[in-house]
Amino acid sequence: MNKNLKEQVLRSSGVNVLKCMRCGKCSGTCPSYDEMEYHPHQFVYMVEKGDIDTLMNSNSVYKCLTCFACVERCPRGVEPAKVVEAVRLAAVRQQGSNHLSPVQIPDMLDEDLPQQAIVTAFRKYAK
Amino acid sequence: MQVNDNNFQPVIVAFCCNWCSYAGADLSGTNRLNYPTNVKIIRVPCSCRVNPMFILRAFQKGADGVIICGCHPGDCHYTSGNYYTRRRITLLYSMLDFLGIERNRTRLEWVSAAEGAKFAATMQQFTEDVRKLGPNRRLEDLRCRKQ
Amino acid sequence: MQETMIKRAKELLADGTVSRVIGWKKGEFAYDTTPAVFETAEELDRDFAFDDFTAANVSKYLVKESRKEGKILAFLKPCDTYSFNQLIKEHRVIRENVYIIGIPGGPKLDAEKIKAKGITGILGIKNENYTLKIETLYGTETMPFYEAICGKCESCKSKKHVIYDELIGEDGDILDSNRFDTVEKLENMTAQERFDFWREQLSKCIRCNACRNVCPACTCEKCVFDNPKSGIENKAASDSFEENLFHIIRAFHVAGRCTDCGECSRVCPQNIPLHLLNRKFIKDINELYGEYQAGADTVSRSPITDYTPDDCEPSVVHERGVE
Amino acid sequence: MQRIGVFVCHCGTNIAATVDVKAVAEALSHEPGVVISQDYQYMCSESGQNLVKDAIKEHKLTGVVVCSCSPRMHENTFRKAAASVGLNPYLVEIANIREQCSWIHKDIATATDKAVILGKAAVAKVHLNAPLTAGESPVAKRALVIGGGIAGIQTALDIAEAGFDVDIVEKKSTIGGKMAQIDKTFPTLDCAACILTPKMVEASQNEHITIHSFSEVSEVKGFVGNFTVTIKKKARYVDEVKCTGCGACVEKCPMKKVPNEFNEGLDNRHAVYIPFAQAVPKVATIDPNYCMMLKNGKCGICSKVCTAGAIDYKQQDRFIEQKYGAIIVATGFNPINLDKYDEFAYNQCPDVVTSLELERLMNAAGPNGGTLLRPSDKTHPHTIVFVQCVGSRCDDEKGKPYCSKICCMYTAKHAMLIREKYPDTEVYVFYIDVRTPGKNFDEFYRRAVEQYNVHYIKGMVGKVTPKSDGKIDVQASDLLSNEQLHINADMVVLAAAIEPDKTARPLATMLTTQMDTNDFFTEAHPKLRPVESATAGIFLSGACQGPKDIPETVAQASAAAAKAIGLLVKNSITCNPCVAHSDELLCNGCSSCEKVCPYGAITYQDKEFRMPDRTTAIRRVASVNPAVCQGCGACTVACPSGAMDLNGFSNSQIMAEVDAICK
Amino acid sequence: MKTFTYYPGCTLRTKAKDLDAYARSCAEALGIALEEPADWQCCGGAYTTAKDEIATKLSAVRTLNAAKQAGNPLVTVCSACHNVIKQTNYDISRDEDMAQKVNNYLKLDEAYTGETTVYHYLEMLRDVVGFDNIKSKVTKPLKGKKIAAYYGCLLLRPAKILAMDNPENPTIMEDFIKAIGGTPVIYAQRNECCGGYITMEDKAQAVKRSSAVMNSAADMGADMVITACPLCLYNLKKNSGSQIPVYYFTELLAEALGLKEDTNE
Repeated sequence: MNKNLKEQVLRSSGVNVLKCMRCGKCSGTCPSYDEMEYHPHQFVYMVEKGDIDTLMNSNSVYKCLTCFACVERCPRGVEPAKVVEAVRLAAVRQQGSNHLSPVQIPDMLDEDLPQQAIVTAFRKYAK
Repeated sequence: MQVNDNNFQPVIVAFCCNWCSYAGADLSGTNRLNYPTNVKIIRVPCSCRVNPMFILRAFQKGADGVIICGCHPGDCHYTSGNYYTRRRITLLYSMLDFLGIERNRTRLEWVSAAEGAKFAATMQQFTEDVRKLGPNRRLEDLRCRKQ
Repeated sequence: MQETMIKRAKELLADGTVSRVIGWKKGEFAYDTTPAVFETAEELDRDFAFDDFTAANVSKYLVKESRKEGKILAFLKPCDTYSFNQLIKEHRVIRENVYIIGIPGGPKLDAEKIKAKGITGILGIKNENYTLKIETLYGTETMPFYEAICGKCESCKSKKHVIYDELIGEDGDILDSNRFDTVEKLENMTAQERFDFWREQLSKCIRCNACRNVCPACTCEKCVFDNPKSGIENKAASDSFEENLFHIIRAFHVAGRCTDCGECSRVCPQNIPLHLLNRKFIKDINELYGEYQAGADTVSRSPITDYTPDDCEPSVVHERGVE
Repeated sequence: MQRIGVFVCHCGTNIAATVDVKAVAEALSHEPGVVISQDYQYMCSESGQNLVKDAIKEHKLTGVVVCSCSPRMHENTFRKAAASVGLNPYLVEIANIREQCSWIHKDIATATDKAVILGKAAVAKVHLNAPLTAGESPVAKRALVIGGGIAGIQTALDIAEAGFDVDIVEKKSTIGGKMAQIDKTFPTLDCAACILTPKMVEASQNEHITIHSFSEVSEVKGFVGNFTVTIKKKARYVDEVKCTGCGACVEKCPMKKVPNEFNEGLDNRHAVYIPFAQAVPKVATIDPNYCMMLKNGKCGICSKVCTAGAIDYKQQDRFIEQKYGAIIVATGFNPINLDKYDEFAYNQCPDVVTSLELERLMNAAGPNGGTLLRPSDKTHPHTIVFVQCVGSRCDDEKGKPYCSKICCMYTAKHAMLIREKYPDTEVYVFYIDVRTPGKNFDEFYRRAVEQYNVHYIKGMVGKVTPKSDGKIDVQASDLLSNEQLHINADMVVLAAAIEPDKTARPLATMLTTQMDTNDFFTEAHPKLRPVESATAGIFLSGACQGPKDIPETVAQASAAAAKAIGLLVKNSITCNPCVAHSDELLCNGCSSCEKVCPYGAITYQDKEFRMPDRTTAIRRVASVNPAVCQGCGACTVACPSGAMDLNGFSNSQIMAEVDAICK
Repeated sequence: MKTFTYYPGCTLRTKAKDLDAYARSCAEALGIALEEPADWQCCGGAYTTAKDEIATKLSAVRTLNAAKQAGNPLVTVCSACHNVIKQTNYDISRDEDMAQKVNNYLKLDEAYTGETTVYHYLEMLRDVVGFDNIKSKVTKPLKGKKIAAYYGCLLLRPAKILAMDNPENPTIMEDFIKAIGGTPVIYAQRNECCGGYITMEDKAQAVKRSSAVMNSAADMGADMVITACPLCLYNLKKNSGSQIPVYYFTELLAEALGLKEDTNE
């Protein structure tokens, strides 16, 4: 249990994970569920337990689309997407932990790809 | 004039109606919700029992803040008592404001029997507000001051 | 005007319609015309006066007078009729025992304002085309009429009689008065300025009770301030808060009932603008609960004994004006 | 000279842990008039009470102050103790040093200081207490039950059984309520109609029971034992007495496209209707929103076919006034509106239904005659998904924060019934928790799983996608296998949260009873007085007080009846003596007090008075009817002269408390 | 004529010029003046919900403040920009701590605390212009066209903040389709994510998501799909493998208003 990290994630997300009643609706609604190793309800529960390193090291943090379906549908107002974002930020803010670097970009481009995708990806994956 | 004396302990009189707010105060006790000891509660059957005389009397005798709590409008045990309270107290508070008494020394809050948490939070906030204002600058007579 | 009134009063006495007349009589000086009851034609001829100094509101006397044997004739100025109506609403006067003749209102004069000009030894005062010719022991002085009128007449709210049995002269209209200007000015001051203003004013109070005794709304059988059982009785101030408590409670007790006749300030020997307290309540009532004029009728419910479920909360006080 | 005794309670450690009770007793012993000041471990215990009683006798006390828990807890206890040894009970005052002191403060020094001040205030008040004697007021021997569901019916039957007259006011055209719509009941699976309809008939035939169907309470005045209620009998355009319930009008009515509320809108009824075959009273009702005759005067067929001549297009709402001693609220519940839960596609897909709709779909008297068919295409569903907790246990503005309590059991029932009748149908239940506290309840749920192979999946449905082929894709989480499922379903059943009926809130205002934030009526005590409201004479029956299943509802209904009977058997009840009174010598007769009195307790008389100058004068003075006055005190503030004062909370008493606190 | 401050956003200047051009020509035809602020910056594409993120919110606040200075409401047409700006505006008006930090950075003459009203172009059409009004101005109605509105995630959620429509059963685009003469197609995936920026990280996932959306629309018989977001358009066109055409809603609006030829040159 990493107490400091847990506090940082709670503060940064502004989410009260204790409100979760473990219904799993977030995971029932998540469009990225199958791509994730840890699912939205697990994010909430593992942050509560303080098991944050595991989440930070998992590819799951980069699979969340921030589509807010879990936020909108959570019956307890827990906002799992904000927890995911806080964990992802905790990961990419570490020195040299950017998930996306500018040198990768040219290979990803095609003629129609909107700028929006690039700036959003950088905002999500890098610091 | 604001006095930021942290040691200042204001005297606060709270009038609570028997049916909602007094029960709400009891509930905040039952739930062990803390609020400052400065608050002393006087039980009245209904907020409409609170005569402006009582409020002025409190200020006369040294109170630094007066708060009245009653049932939410529409929920009065006596149907309409708190509606009269609302008019009377609005006018009285407006008059006290007109006379230069700080607005935060007087308050009217609706607290139901179920709102123990609201009662405690209200009392905490009110005490804090009054504490910030410092001791009540009473409506004293200038002639007395000169002597 | 005075002659017409005396003539009509004598007629009503003679035909038995009334047994007494309430009006004003001449005083020792030219400016101290005071309310009086007359029972005979002789008394009327000798003492009855109606001049520029008949500002006093006689309606309060009718609380007692209307309960006596026989009917009484009352001469009421427009502002006085509001007070009388309000007393009817509160069952304080017996309407059937009063014969009301509506008479024209002011502006009336305030002797204090003449004296304030340094004019002393007054023997007689004449109004010539709105210039006052003042005969004094030391010769004749002049001053503009409007500089000497009563405070209450400066912001006259109505020239209309709201109740009467007959009229002498013509009825007027409800005026668009500026009576809330001073209240508004005070409201726009800072809390400290208001505090200082009222400290200054209320500290002058000598608790002579003139304001209460003259007030047509203060007709309690026994005033709480005179009643040892009330818990707030106090003839002499026990502490420096006392006078304030008296004036606030008094204003609150007449809130929704005060017709804004202005008698309290007129009679105050210390010139405290007490009417501003009453007007503050009237202004708040008008703004928060809708326009209401006490005494305009005899049936409507006073706003303070009324409510609507969606009345404003007291926090409205915090949202208005200046802290 | 007053002789006052002060008694400081430790309440075990509840008070003594944070308040130095000995110091409080010692401090108060120096207050004027105090002749004895003691502390004791449990003042409310018998020996504690004896301590008080002995002191009253020994010291000839004229006033008692008990520093203890809230007066809402034990004021009566100590008043009775005082009365038992001859001290007027209203000479006892309580200083609340537990709920409003020891329990909320942590620092012993400041808490003790506060307790002393609260004690001083009580001593100051008791100095001015006057002995009061409670008056009596008569009890009207008739009860009113508001709501004619199973709760209201049971309460009415029990009260009638005791021999008292009782009226049921039901807003719908028949009694029966929600239970009449239900197919089978858990955990016994017996037919709801078979056990309900005999009770409905019994109610209609009981000589003590009057049923006002299609009626509403429009005004309530008075107080316990003495309520005056105005009942609005809504125009049904059919003479209830003449109508035989033959149904000829219904058959011939040409307006056939009216959504049938009884079947939750799953089929249609006529503009003139009898909700169901066993309706009580079995009387037709014309729906003015659809009747052509009432809308534009063109039709009149029902009137022509009615041999009893019962149709009356000119009928108006009628108002009747009745006196009651007790009122029982049984306004029941409704499922919530699911507009905010469109991730479940309730508004887009007819095959997504609520559980109550499913009851009708499965009921023999329902739209499909008891065969479970999909509403969209009337085909037999092979895969059905149940979703639990739709709108229950929510912490957002869409749903309700509470557990609706009945859903777990009725869902198990539905699942079981479907599997029993249609073994080829797969049933999935998505649950968060399965809550089955109740006799034979968990066994019932286990049977659904073990005997009927219902698939219970711990998880929640996230998205329901209706498809063009009529199938429904249900996307959900399975938390135990940690996977996201897609079930290709034919029907989805949503266990919608239940909420109090919308008429409850305005009714509570009329009755001056309290409600919680969810609009459930608040009971007088959550544990010890569960069927009484805090307002004397108003009792609570069934789901209006909180979610309940049928057995619990019936239990509470009978309990409420017992409480009401306890009131009705009395010939009179003791009045609260803490009422207003007017000092005639001070009264101006100005009517201010009369205007603010909510009970009309104040009247005026012209009385003759001797004046100080030995003359007599007639004055108009107020007097208060102590049986009608409820003691709110509104009049006391309206009175400028201070003539009007309140027993037990007089101006001088309250000011004495203010002085003691501010000193 | 009502004036709005108009924020096009980066993509409308490059890959989504059509979206921009049609938005401008239609606004003019509908009596709305769009004023672009002098120098705007990219909004960042996604709102960072983290409470300790300040720098990523500055550009949105600059835009909001530009509208406040101009005294206009702010309108955006790209769903992503709209989402970022509206969420920023919501938070800055409620989160005092954040407002203070942001204002400390920006050093504006007067602190910005959420005074600007933010509209999406669709909201402007519904609430300011009025769909009935549009209907009356349509010269070439899209009669017989079965059009599926694609909301995606950004336009509706979080519903409490965007306050645009019912997030689970929206009607604004369907009403728009009716106004331009088309027939709306309701399908369940219209408010589910297209995959968004994941196309950079995980093509397969983007393919999966956008296929799900397009299949759902096709299943319900759509002739075409409309969207307000360039990234959605990209995913639905490029990654879904579907043959159903995808348009910006502004393009159809321009077509219905008879403006398409003028702007397409």
